[in-house]
Amino acid sequence: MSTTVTVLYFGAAGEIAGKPSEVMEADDTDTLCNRILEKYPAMETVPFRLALNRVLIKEGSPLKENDIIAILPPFKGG
Amino acid sequence: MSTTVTVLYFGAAGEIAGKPSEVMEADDTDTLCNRILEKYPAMETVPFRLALNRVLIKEGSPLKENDIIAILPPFKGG
Amino acid sequence: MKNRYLVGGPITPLLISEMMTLGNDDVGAGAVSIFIGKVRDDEINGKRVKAIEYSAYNDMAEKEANEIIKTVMMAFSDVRKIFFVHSTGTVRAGEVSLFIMVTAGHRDHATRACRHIIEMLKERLPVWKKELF
Amino acid sequence: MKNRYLVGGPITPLLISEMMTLGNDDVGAGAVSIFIGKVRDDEINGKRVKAIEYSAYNDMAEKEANEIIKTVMMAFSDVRKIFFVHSTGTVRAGEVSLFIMVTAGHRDHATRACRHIIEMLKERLPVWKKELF
Repeated sequence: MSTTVTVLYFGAAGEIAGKPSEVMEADDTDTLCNRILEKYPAMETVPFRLALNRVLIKEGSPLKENDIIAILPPFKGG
Repeated sequence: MSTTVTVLYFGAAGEIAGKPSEVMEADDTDTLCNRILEKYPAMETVPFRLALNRVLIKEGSPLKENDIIAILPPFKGG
Repeated sequence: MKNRYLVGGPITPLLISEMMTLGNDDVGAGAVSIFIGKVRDDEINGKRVKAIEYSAYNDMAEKEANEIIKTVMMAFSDVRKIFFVHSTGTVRAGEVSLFIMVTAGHRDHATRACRHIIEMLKERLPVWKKELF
Repeated sequence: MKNRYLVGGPITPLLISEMMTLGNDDVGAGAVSIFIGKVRDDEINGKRVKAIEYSAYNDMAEKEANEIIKTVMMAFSDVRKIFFVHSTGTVRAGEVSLFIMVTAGHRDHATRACRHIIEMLKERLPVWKKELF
């Protein structure tokens, strides 16, 4: 019941988490997001999107062992 | 009654005239154009515009002594 | 993983010169459109920006960049070559953080594709910035 | 009369590099848009273009170029600097005959002004060409 995934924090999310990545446990992205927001309440102020294994996802998704979830604040390139 | 002006030929007009410029006599641009077309019948195939002292003109204009009239085929820069 | 689209620090005049020679041998390319993005010394809340620190999600950037190129090449059929690089790390005010070059047969697709790439990169390239004062 | 906007022969990489350093010290210019026009080796009536010979009405070109710059600066208020040069004389296929650079605070006016200048030059610069085969 505990799927282990790697969470990557970028931009403002990385500053709030105070680290670039960490390992967490969750069976789907909704559960994962809840845990992240619980652990880092300030993350609520960041309008982030998620990438699952480098692909932006628009809806909640189940997670597999060793999936990579990236927390992506609005892009600011250029 | 004979105003002396300098005529400059550019692009295809220069090739038809076989020279870059010449002195002609005319009191206005309409008369000048008639003379040019008479002298160089092939000029009829060139859709030229006129510049009077470096300024494009859209209507016929009287000419003063030493005016510079340029025969301008369609621009092809770039 | 090496990323062709990201470069550490500012994009130097030397690198720009080098990139501008790419595609030079293509005598069918009549138009080259280039965009250079530079760090501005903007004033934010009364403080002057000295530099911007860029970070990127490297792996995803590579994938997105490849897709952007594919999409733009399809949309603008006269385009012949597309190159771009974006800085990561610290780039000071006045220095270059983005370079885009598009070659095409004619001006229309060269200029429009170049502009479209700017917008696509802003929208899709996973890059973030932090102003340093 | 010396003409700032016309150069004899091709616009060399060296000249381009030099022009690209102009305005480099303007740390408020976040966007630079460049257009480079090159001679294509087009096939015309079964013959391949080897070079183009450009001629110009120098005095008028200077005046028109000044007016184009004034007009574009007024239309695009974010534009900070405009530079361009056009070749006269012989430019071979693959060589550069037109270079335009626009700096602006932001990308929108930089790219649009650059494109507008291309069109204005084509429309208003008294330059002619003759293909050499």
